[in-house]
Amino acid sequence: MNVATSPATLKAADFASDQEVRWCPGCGDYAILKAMQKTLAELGARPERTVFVSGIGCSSRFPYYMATYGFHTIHGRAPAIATGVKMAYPELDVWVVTGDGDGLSIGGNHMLHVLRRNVDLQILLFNNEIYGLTKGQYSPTSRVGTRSPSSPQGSVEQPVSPVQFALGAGARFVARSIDTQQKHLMAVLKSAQAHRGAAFVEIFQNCIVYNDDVFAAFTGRNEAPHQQLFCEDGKPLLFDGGRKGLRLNVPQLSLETVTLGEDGVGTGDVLVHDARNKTLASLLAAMQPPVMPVALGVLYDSPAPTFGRRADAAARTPARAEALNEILRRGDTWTVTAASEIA
Amino acid sequence: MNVATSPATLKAADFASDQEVRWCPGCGDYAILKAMQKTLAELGARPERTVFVSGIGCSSRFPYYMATYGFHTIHGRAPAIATGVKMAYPELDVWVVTGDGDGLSIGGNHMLHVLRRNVDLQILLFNNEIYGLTKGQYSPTSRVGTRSPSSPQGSVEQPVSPVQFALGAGARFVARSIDTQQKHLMAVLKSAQAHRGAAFVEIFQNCIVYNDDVFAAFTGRNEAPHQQLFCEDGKPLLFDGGRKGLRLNVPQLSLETVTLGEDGVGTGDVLVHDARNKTLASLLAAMQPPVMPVALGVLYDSPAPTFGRRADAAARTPARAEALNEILRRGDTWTVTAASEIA
Amino acid sequence: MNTFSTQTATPPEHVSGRTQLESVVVRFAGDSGDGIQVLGAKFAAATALSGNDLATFPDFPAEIRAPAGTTYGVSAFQINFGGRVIKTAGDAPDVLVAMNPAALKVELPNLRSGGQLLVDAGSFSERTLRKAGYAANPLVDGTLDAYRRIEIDISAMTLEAVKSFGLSQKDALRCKNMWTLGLVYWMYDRERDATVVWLRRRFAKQPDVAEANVAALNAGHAYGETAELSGDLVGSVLPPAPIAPGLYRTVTGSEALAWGLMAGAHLAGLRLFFSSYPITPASPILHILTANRDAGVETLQAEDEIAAVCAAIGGSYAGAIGVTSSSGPGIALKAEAIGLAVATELPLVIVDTQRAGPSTGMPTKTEQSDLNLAMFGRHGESPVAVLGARSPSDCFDVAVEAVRLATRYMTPVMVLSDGYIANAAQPWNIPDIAKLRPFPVRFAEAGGGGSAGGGFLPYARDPETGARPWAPPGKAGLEHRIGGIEKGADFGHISYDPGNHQRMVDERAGKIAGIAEDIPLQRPELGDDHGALAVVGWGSTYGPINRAVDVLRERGLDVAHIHLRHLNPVPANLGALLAAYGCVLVAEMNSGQLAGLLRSRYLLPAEGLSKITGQPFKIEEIQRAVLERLGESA
Amino acid sequence: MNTFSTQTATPPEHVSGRTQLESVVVRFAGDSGDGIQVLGAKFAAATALSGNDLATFPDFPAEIRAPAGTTYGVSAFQINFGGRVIKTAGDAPDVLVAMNPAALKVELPNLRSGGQLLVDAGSFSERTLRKAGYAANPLVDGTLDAYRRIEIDISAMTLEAVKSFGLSQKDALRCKNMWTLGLVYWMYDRERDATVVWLRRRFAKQPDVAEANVAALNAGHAYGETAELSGDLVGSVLPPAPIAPGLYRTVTGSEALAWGLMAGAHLAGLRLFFSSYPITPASPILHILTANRDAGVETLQAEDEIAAVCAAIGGSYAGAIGVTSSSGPGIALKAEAIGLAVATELPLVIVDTQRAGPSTGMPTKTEQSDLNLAMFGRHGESPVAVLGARSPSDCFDVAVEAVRLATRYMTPVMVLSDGYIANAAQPWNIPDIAKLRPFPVRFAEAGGGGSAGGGFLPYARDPETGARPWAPPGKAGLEHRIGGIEKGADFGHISYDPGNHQRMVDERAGKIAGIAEDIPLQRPELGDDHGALAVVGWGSTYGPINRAVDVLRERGLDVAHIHLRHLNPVPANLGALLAAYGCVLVAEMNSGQLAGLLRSRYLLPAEGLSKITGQPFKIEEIQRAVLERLGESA
Ligand SMILES: Cc1ncc(C[n+]2csc(CCOP(=O)(O)OP(=O)(O)O)c2C)c(N)n1
Ligand SMILES: Cc1ncc(C[n+]2csc(CCOP(=O)(O)OP(=O)(O)O)c2C)c(N)n1
Ligand code: SF4
Ligand code: SF4
Ligand SMILES: [Mg+2]
Ligand SMILES: [Mg+2]
Repeated sequence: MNVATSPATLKAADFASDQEVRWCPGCGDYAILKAMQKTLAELGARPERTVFVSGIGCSSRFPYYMATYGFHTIHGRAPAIATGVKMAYPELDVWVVTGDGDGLSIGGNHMLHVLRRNVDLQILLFNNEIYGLTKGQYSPTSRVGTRSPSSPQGSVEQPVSPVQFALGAGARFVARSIDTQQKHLMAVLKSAQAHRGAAFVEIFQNCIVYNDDVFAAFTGRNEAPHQQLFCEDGKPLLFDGGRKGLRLNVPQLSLETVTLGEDGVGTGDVLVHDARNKTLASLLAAMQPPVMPVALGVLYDSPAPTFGRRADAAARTPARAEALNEILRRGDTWTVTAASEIA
Repeated sequence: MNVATSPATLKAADFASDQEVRWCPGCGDYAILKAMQKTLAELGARPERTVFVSGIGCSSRFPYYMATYGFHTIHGRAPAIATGVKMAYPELDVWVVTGDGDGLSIGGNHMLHVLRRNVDLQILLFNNEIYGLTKGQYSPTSRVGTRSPSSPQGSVEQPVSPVQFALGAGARFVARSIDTQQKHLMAVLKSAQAHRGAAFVEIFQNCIVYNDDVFAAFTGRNEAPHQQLFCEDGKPLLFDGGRKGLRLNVPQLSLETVTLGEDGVGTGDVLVHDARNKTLASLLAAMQPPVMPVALGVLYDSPAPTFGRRADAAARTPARAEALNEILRRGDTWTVTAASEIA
Repeated sequence: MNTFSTQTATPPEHVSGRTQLESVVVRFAGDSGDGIQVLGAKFAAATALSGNDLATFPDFPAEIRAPAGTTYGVSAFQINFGGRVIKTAGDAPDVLVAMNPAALKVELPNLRSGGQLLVDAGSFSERTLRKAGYAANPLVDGTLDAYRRIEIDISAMTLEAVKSFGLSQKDALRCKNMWTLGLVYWMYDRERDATVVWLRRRFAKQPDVAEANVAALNAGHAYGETAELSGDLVGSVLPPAPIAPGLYRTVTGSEALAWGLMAGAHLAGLRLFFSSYPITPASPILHILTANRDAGVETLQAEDEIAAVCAAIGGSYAGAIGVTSSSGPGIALKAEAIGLAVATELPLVIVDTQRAGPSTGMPTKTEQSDLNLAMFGRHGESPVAVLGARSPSDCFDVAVEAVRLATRYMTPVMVLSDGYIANAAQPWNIPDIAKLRPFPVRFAEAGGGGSAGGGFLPYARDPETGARPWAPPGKAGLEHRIGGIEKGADFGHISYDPGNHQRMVDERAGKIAGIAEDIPLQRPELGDDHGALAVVGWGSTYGPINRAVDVLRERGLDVAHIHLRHLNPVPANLGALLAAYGCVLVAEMNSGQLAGLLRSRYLLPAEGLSKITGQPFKIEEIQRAVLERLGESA
Repeated sequence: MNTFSTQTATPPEHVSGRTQLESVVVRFAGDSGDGIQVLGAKFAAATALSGNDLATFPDFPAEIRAPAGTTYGVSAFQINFGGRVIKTAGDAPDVLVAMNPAALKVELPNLRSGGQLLVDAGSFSERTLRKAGYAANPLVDGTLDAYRRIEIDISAMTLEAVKSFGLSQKDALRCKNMWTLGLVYWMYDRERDATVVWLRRRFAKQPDVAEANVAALNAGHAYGETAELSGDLVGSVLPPAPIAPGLYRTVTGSEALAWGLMAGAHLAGLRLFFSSYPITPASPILHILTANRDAGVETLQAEDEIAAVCAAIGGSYAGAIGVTSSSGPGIALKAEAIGLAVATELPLVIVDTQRAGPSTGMPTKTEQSDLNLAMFGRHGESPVAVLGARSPSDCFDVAVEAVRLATRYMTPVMVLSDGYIANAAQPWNIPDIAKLRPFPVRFAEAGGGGSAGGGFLPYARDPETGARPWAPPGKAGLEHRIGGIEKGADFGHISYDPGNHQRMVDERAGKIAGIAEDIPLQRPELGDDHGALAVVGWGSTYGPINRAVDVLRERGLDVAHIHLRHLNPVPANLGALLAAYGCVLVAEMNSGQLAGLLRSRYLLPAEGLSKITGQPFKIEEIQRAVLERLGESA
């Protein structure tokens, strides 16, 4: 929507670029794209102030389909490039789109440091537990036993958990959602955008071609209700339509599920979510089906000073000649007069 | 000690190479070197089976001073190179020596993945919270406000905690010790060596030139007793000569210190260390003086299958010609006879 | 010359029976989902079995699975086969098989005018035409008048053929490629048996799918035999090509390269440690070697390219032959670590399957633009050996040579392949590994050569090769420390001595230069060792250059073809050889990188013939360039 | 010629008063802990103030703080100053000041025979001699007979001078360097005032330390005036050098480069975004710019070199001038990302402060071996502009030019400095920034040049420069997407079209080549534009080459000096110019990298004069090489 001015209110469609979307039919990325376009519209975001920075991967094609500014960079480096964009132009709203390979394999170091520094970005990691673009090799998030062209007998590497990694790296905002659950995803995207500092969002994304239904254990029509727990700050940690909840097992220092009404368990026994408690966030992040439900929503949100938003506007405006002249003349100087010249 | 055979029992001195040690006088690295040489001697290690792989940094000069095999590689890559060494030759006892810059700045990604894969290595991170070799810039572990050539007004970046990062990355063994506390350091090095899989050890190391006394708050003669807590599996988490201990604050889901005898607190109220409990490890890792003591010793030790130790010896011996001929002839083949030749 | 190469669109009078052809270029094109690559691969296999020589060129779309019917979703497979030795996949196709409008739209421009066109008319609808960007239907608006075309509703025919198996419409249509294959088999008189066997093995778990495909295959074949067809469709027999006797298979460059590395390790008496990070078009080498982990191979899918090369260096340090593999972007990332292998003088093989750059460029397209990177892409003075592979099967020999040089000279060796030969297939006379010349590695021994008074000298050089001893951990008495800091000669301790640095720099350079004495002198592939003009090439341009020079020589022109395998160092006689030609034309899929090296080294006015489109050279492009230089008319 | 340069060891007869010298080379050497670098820097400052021209060469040890008294812990500082324009820090010192046995051991070989030696006899003990590796005491065993030496127990003198301030023995001895400075000030008749002011500022927090140092300085000076000394010690006055009038300061290459980047950003009307990862010897640029974050500069100490260059690219994308800086190992790591800047055509400046390689090499030693890396160290066809700085002060002008080219041509520009000029200091005629020619950047405007019917064309090129429009985020109507995949001309959408790829490759190359029209023609620094021999150089070899050619021309030889600032592209007339000399000798601290480029480009038999020892060329080495070529005797 390249018009010379940006109308006050824009519709989701106004955030769609003129480029034909080229993901495989049925790819979870389509749903995320739609959710993002609707979210920006509802947030009243301005396309000229919004930038999407991505690495390389199917997921990283994302910026081409947004009618905002976009930078499809190189594999794994989006967090570093986005850090430069944000530091040089803090007023921009910068979104990083990456994948489990882009963000946690080759890009793991930049992910660690962008979170540690708490640069004010939204970082969306599309986790399909596979290298999609390169035709389906297992990734650092693939579970043990994943059969792929590079693991014909099944992968043997212990996968990393994106949210646990983010917490270990010092992230101050960690959330999780699912590609096709538009309402929930949009809510998560909005809280991420509202958070000042690095907001890390893991989105479970189905790769229909190379890793179809890998999340079925908790996204399946039948499983979903029993296997998804939505965390809301200040609300009890309930799931399964409120029938079940989480309780702290003090001696084990672990979480356990309880059924309300059964052997005297009441709402009072159920843990209440505290988005500022990192220990709770870690415990929620570690839950895995079928034993425990998958924790979705904002697991952790504890703002801290952000990086790169310079208080002094000095660095924000080009230097004046006087300032530079002054700097060059600090310290010992001396004057040579024509007298001291020799023919 | 280049002799053609390796005597049954070796003394610490036998693990010292003929090279003059070139750290600054008073550097904490000397103490770690001594502790390592004594540890290997006490373990009855064999120099020809022992390899030290390091990156670049003052700490990474370590291999030159050991009379074992040694590889001083490039900045940040020691974990990756050591992974190749171990995979190609699993019988070797491989130690990685790195620094807070080498291992967590440029080398963060390899550190993440070597821990996630659980390669059977001992990884020693000498944390002096500074870039020593390059003359003292702040590092990813430098606390906020660190003045250095690259942060004249004091650093503003939120530091990363090596042990919390390691836990987030999926490490199965995480320990911590102090350069000059030889007895404790040696005990930690021994447990690390005993652990099968990646053993991550953070060693607080004093850089006398660029970051002197940065750990004084808990290593100082007076502070040490009150500010150091030694974790031992199965033992109560006591410190300050047993006068104080740790208790779980259930509502806060956090740790708090209690004084035995005061308002009815008895030994029974003190948490007992469970090295297999990751949540407890995270809580211990997060403790910081002066509010809480620093947790030392083995915070977490929960073995899991290691990577790269192939069951089948097949990959361990060069391929036979027959095997290769068979592989080349799989699938469709056809024979061209002299008949089908054309002059 | 054959009936297909007539320049007129008017069909020749009908000939009953089949005509004899020397060679034919057929291009199959359709939707990514149409199974074009399988169709092509099977036809190639059957064609090879029939005794023809052949070369193939799979042309993938960039997207994994572009929406059906889009032009950017078109997948193509070209094959050139015939009764003579085939060097390339051919220039313009003689026959185009288009499975949908998009395929026709994209591929028609490549078809020879007067060429033959086989289209699935059933796939042409209002909707699919629009998707392909056709305003009007090309089947009716005269667009195709310049071609001899056959329109068959292959979709309907296929559905009809398989309806008894009760597949879903979607699955049933998946058999279109087999129906088409059956028809093409009939056109060129191919055997179906191997394909039937393969189908039943492939779909062992879904017998009905297997049988449906078999039925489609047979139906397509039957259609050819029975249907009332214009003479144009009548296929042709091609005599077997003059091929050396032996056991053959088809092989892609990726397969040959992976197997060559395994063979090289075997000949050196070493285990192979292969470490890589996936990237197009290099990934298949990782896949193939991983599938062979039970044959002296250990593989690691590293977290990134830097870790991949570092792990490989660690593998070499520990006594295996460390190998890493990638394409341009990943090779660039390995530069610093390769420098470590140069400084520590450890063996290492780096395989670069080149693709179109710069940056991400065009990952599925081919190019030769990493030669300078291989030569100079490291800081400091860090020479390495560089080899280039000319064809799919040549990848095997080059990989073996790479392992030989890396272990004999204790140096990194860069192997340059590219996306074209990596995916292309070729018949290959399978070697007997037991008959290849071994080059066993001797590790350092305590008190052995590299020792002085008990002390081990990790940098004492072999007087003949200039290589330092290789002493993996494990041996008592050889404990030593190495690293990337400059080392004193012999003992290898850290040294900042000016004279020592100069000496070590010179010795590292001399070691690589010395390889020139250990490789064959350069001989022309075609033509005399002197003459009017020599076309010089390296890597995958071998086919088009060789064919072009062949044709030109048939026309009586004094042209030679010189093709380099060893790019650093080059054969000792290269300068003298090149000086013996009136004109030296260097054909490369880059801006003239080899030309620049030759000019610098020999002060020889080598001219570059450059093509940077992501596509291989056409024979005809090289011919034209040569004719221009010789002042002849095409 | 001066009394110091006599070739005999026998002292000249005593002359009362001071002799006139043209130039003197003094080398200070001592333990890392002795404060040698401060001593040298202060003497340089005072010397500059006296009106002499000068050049310095700080020679750091590799270790941070090697154990006291070890040879590898020796720190040295050399200064060449005099009454003529000084181009280098000099070859062999005329005067050596050795603060301990280790310093004597390491540095004595450099001292001219007959040169003057000043040693702290107080530092010579059984223990320190052993530490330095002396079997016998050189002060007594005749080792020093070939030199005119003065032995003073500087340690004792210093302790005596400061005892009233009650410092610890350790702190008191720290004043040795000031005592020595005082003595040397007296030798060359320098003013102490500025130093006293500096000491009091430096130790503001420890007044007694400040005063102790002042006392030591004065005591050393007094010693010179009063003590009974052999005439040899009697210093000498040097007349002021013929220097253009103006306001001066001493500047190191690192300072000049950092300030030049700031000035360049100012002239472009941009903010400077600098992102780097520490590495020797490049770190000072990061330190200096970080200290100036209040002057239009934003800096980031990145987690590694890849992040550093990527953040800089992000900064440029967002509308600042992005700059990154490193040395060889780090520059190699940036290769892939630089390719992204090439493909997306964003301005970027990459500063490579070269050091001795390969791999970790010798971090504190200098070299010019990254030229090939700068030219060719990326995958694919990815040309960038390359500049070389010749001296500390030249770093300023080169940095300004780098920003000009990067922004005007929307391209990465590689700036080559090295460890020698980065640390060396030189008097500098401070420019008035307000008087420099600005080159303001014009960002794209909605509906402006780059637009077609409302739609913005991010790849529509400026007809004059070939640059694409720069459209940082923030402007409505210019929203667009860029990336590393090949882009269609004009709209910049992803394109796999063969013709488009060839076009974009050609346009990117043409844009860089076109810079040749925008830079001055090449002129010789010395000599005529034709002649018997031209010594060609680039970067920090400027000093020794220029001085050598100067001397040779005084001897009447027809030699010229040509020094390149623009290495890619080179000035348009370079080929013709070089062709006008009988012999072209390219002096480089590498294996002949520029020589290779010139040979390839011009088919010109350029000869390389190569030195790869980690040390700068000596004037005399270049003279000898030229004389050999001209068949003259030295
Ligand atoms: C430097 C470099 N290395 C490797 C590649 C090849 N490559 C492209 S995307 C990718 C992984 C993609 O996986 P992920 O990040 O999970 O994205 P997805 O495709 O699954 O969405 C790889 C290995 C590359 N383009 N560049
Ligand atoms: C690729 C590369 N980048 C940067 C450097 C410079 N460098 C060497 S060591 C180092 C950091 C050292 O810090 P740390 O790892 O904490 O080790 P320490 O010296 O503190 O023991 C740096 C930045 C290098 N040698 N190579
Ligand atoms: S390969 Fe998977 S992730 Fe990539 S576009 Fe297709 S479905 Fe989506
Ligand atoms: S700089 Fe610091 S860490 Fe390095 S050797 Fe000196 S004291 Fe140790
Ligand atoms: Mg993925
Ligand atoms: Mg450190």
